[in-house]
Amino acid sequence: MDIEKKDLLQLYYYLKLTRSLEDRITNLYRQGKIVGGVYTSNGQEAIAVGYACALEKDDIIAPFHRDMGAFLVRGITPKRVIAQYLGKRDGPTKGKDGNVHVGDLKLGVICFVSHLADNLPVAAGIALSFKLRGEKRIVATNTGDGATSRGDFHEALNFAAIHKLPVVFFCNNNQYAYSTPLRLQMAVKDVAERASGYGIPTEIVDGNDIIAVYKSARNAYARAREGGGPTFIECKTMRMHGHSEHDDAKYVPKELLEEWRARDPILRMEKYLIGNNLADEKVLKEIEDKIRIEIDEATDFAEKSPYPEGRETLEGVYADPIEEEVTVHERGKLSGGNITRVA
Amino acid sequence: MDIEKKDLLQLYYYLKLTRSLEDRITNLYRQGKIVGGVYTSNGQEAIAVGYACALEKDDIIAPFHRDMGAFLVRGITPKRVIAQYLGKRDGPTKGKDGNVHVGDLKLGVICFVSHLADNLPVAAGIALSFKLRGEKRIVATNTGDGATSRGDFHEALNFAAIHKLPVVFFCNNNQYAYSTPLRLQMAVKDVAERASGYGIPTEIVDGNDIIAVYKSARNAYARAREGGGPTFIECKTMRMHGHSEHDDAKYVPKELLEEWRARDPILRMEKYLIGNNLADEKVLKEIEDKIRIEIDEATDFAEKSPYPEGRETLEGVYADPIEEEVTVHERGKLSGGNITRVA
Amino acid sequence: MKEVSYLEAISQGLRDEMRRDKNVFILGEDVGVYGGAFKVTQGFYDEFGPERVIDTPLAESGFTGAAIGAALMGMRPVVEMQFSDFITCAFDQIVTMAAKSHYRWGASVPIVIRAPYGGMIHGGPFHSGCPEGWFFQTPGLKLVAPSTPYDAKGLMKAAIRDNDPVIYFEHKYLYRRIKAEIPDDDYIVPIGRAEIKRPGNDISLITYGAMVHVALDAAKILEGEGIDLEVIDLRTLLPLDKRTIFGSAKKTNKVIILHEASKTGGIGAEVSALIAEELFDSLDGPIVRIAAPDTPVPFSPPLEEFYMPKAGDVVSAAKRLAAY
Amino acid sequence: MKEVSYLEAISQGLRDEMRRDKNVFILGEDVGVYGGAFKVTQGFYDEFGPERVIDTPLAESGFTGAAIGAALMGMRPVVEMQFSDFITCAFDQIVTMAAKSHYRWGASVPIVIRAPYGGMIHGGPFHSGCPEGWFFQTPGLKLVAPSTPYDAKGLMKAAIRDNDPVIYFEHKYLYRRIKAEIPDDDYIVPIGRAEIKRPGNDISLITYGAMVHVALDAAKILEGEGIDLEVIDLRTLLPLDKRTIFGSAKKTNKVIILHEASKTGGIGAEVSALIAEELFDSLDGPIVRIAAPDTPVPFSPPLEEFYMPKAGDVVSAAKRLAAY
Ligand SMILES: Cc1ncc(C[n+]2csc(CCOP(=O)(O)OP(=O)(O)O)c2C)c(N)n1
Ligand SMILES: Cc1ncc(C[n+]2csc(CCOP(=O)(O)OP(=O)(O)O)c2C)c(N)n1
Ligand SMILES: [Mg+2]
Ligand SMILES: [Mg+2]
Repeated sequence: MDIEKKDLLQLYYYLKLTRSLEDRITNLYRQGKIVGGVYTSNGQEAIAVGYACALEKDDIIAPFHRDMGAFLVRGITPKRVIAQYLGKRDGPTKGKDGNVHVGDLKLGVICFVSHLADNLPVAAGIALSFKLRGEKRIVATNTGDGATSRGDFHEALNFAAIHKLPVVFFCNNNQYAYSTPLRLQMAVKDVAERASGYGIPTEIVDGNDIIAVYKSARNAYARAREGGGPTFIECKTMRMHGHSEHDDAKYVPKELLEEWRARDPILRMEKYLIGNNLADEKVLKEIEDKIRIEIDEATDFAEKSPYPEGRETLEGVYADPIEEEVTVHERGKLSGGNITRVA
Repeated sequence: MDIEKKDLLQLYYYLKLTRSLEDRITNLYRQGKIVGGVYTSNGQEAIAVGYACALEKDDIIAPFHRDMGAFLVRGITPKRVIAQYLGKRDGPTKGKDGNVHVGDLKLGVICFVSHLADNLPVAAGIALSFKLRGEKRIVATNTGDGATSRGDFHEALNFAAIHKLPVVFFCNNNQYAYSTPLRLQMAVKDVAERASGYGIPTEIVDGNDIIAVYKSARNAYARAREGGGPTFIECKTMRMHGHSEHDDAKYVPKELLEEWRARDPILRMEKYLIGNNLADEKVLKEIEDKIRIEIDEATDFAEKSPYPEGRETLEGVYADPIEEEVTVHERGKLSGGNITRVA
Repeated sequence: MKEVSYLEAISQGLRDEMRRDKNVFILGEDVGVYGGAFKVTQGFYDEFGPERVIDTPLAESGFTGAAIGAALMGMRPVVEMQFSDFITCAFDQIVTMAAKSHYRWGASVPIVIRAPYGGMIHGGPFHSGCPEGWFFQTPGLKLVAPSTPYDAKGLMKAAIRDNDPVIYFEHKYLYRRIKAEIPDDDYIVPIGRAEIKRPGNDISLITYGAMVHVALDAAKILEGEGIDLEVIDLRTLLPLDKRTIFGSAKKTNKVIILHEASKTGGIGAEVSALIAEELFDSLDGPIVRIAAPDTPVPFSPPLEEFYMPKAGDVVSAAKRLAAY
Repeated sequence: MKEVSYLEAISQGLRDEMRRDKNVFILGEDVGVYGGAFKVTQGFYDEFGPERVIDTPLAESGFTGAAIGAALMGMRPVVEMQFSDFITCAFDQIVTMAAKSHYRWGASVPIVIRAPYGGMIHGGPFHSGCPEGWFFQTPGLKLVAPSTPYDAKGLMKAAIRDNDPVIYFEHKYLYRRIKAEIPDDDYIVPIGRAEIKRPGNDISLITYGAMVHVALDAAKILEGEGIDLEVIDLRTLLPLDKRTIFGSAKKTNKVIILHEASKTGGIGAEVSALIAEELFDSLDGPIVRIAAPDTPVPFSPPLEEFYMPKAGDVVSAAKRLAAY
């Protein structure tokens, strides 16, 4: 599969945008401006950007908490992301929820819930709806290595496998679940081994190689779209920051970080672009500049965005709220009298 | 591994006892004497009897609803079983629970809850306690094919694998979960494939061959006892009755039943014993007669056993009930006043 | 108008909606070829095919989550719990994923979860439960619990058309024990509306589910004693129909609440608290609750009999209260 | 006596019990090397080793079930939920397996589940919840919720020594915000006993958790208004200490119930209903409930601020009630 130059540059753009946006958010966090915690995908951006760029417009993502790149690719703007992190009304959840709990149905982004792996059965159900309606759409969903230990992972993959649903399960294997290393999460070497137990084809890719991620995604999507059923794609990577920005991650061996720093997905993509004459320093500089402006503007926008007002707390619990007063009762007479008891 | 004659005869005895007891319960059900539903292990007795006979006295079982044979082997008498089915006070749950929800800690039998697969994490935890205390005891737990689709299956096997716990997971694969055939439960051929995803050694045995079940169990137990960790043993069999006795199981193809009827575990064991000169018709007849008397007596006992009294409903909710009145308050003075607020 | 059982009324509501709206589909254990453990979906598989009547693996969290996903895409899935007791296995998906979705990001989750519940069928601790209380402190959910064939059909249709997640508690004891003539045609019983099943002037009895019939029995006995019981069937448990509850309590000034679920933390506590807070000045006597004791549901007939609230309990409570 | 924070008091209770009884062990996510998300178990891994401080996989149902199994064998496991919100994933094991065990077959399940709960930490809908209400209608469970360092340590010890499953709700907001001198030595706060945190004569305010401090603030303000508030800290939510509740209500004849959890179906409803049923004749005014509104916990500061019950709410309710 050949990837066109413009697509490669797009991959690069989103990698950079993701890194820069999250760096900005981390900065704002250090300045005490962020509400709550900050979870970044630093060093792992290639996974989210790669799988999201490989999708079609009508497809859906059911992401997890290290998928900033996928939000951006789907069209959730840096403005809205920062507004969300600041608890402002212009965030996708209008201040009701925070940080990476970003969702927008019009953009095909399912809003992540904290409860890890809960998104997987939901993704399977979305895929089921496509199958039932005969639509050629697919779902991409992502999860951490740790979250694959949850029962919902099992129930979702099994269901998707039985019904050959058009869903592709990604796993961001960044080797830690908070402080817990892989060997305390599972007794197998690769998360992918878990998926084989469902009869789902699996693949293991270098999650820091965006081109590899993108290609694997394209293949799996094509198969899913044609009725070939789900695929599980394990993307090996490394969490380069703490679990969230308050965590210094002392429990991670320094050498491991060093090893992976050398494999940074952005540096790698830059080398690739330059090495293959697809871009030069100037082009990359232009992209960087453009992104800096975009993020400055977004920060500005978000900081100026109003907070929701206290009373908005009460809004939106129900899609169909029940009016306190009714005008017409549904029936003139009582049903109590007409009942026959059989036993 | 050679099995001694007396052990082989014991296996046969429990096979017969299980079949006869369940047949009696089915009869009582048809006479309208049973409270609630009846679930039998008809045609599948070799699994429960086999795995239970292979255990040591101090081991524990965390059984499921087709494990009558294991109850009996552990020493839960036919008297108590029938009393349980009749809702009598002499049942192991004193009428609080019914049918196969039989448990007795002194006999090492964990009381089954209806929620399928819930017993699996519990079994893992029991094994964990043995490991923590350095006891050479093990746990055997059993589950249906259908129940392996539940998240608790996944979470339990994974936990057991990580900590190399002394637990052996059996699966009674009787090809149906209520009316649902295997192909709607999973997209793999063998349930055992699921277990490999956890790094647990698996084995597939003919669940209607009690000698095979017994031998596999012995091997797995020995390994577990020596710190070798869990094993998953899939026992292929067929559910010969309906899901419960009210179910005519029209959804099961006749040929499938015929095929498996020919493989009945009891007939097979009889042939084996006679063919190897371990018993003759007379010995078998003696066993049968002994069992008939035992079950007649048990039926009689259970029918005469008193019901619990209504007020017993209120007993035993808590192990440590809270007395309504206290004499000494734990402290003379109030703590409200001494508190410092930091923020 | 044809006389149908409570169970047939549920089926009818479900079948009608599936015919009316191709987005409606069913999933659960043994709902297809077998027609469901209680045969509510009997014949559905033949009529609507395996794509709209899906036999799931034994995995309540998984298939509830799948229903939520499909609902987010505009489908209207109806999930069957084989027994409502097993809904504990799907608890997380319901309260985490479905209930909070619209509040958080404006995405509605129009699922219906059918939950066959309740006792007196000798089901023991795991097949007799009344789990409605576990879901009651969950803003974003709606809970309904019909007591008659009319309401069963009308609430099923309303639940399926509603854009919020609805748990539909259908009482197993009533399935084949209650019949009534109900309209063949399309009608709904709106969610959020209680109904006065028997008007009365002396005491308001507020209840739902199978206990409605226990209350009506008690009302008949009390007639003989000169006590005129008003029987209110909540029908919708969440959100509660305060208007009907308050209207009745204001009229009679005396309230009994009756439910089959165990007493502590039951829905009756909320009904009582609402009245004690907002209608204190109208009250002429204590707010009485009649409920099962705080134990699991026991199996053996004498225990279960003891456990269940009975018409006699209502009668004696009403007499005591009338004396106030 | 040393001044320790609420969090240190929890740790102390836990550590003491682990030293005292080798059957006590801890399991949960990141409780080992990391010392827990809130550092409650900091240093435990070094002192007790990986066998007694177990970092589990991310699988709440699995490790809760494992704890139950170990408890059945006589161990005394303490399970940490990283945030109490995630307890929904273990709901089934808790209510199905643990809560009903002793009733059904006499096998006790001495587990403690630590559930860091509550808001005002900008945690949003999934890190701020008060899930106690979801477990309240579950006979066989015990629920405790300390509000002070003294109670935190004493209830932890009592919970670990108790033979029933106990959910220990520790309020995250209090962790480092409340300090008090507490005894170094061994003491317990018995399960099932409320405490009057401030005696008063005019109105009984019944509450628990972080709201105890809100109530004490309100009491101070009300002193200036000549209203003498009695503040009762439930400490144990299940089973409720009726004796203390009733004793106070009988004295003051006026009751306010305050909790952080959303109003409908909260524990306050049960407290109110108990009083409305058993002490009606003693009441001089409506039973008032102050609680969060019926919504998920919102994230943004102005929303969360609006959401949380405040001392001002208590003050105005108390003034209205005093006028009765
Ligand atoms: C059900 C559940 N339990 C616990 C948590 C708390 N928690 C948040 S992130 C995390 C670790 C996740 O690890 P992993 O799945 O590998 O994702 P990563 O953060 O490493 O990308 C934990 C334990 C949660 N969010 N959900
Ligand atoms: C969690 C849960 N969901 C549903 C049920 C209802 N149910 C009881 S037995 C059964 C089928 C079980 O199939 P399997 O595990 O294969 O065991 P088998 O009965 O075939 O031996 C079902 C669905 C249950 N008991 N528990
Ligand atoms: Mg990870
Ligand atoms: Mg089966």
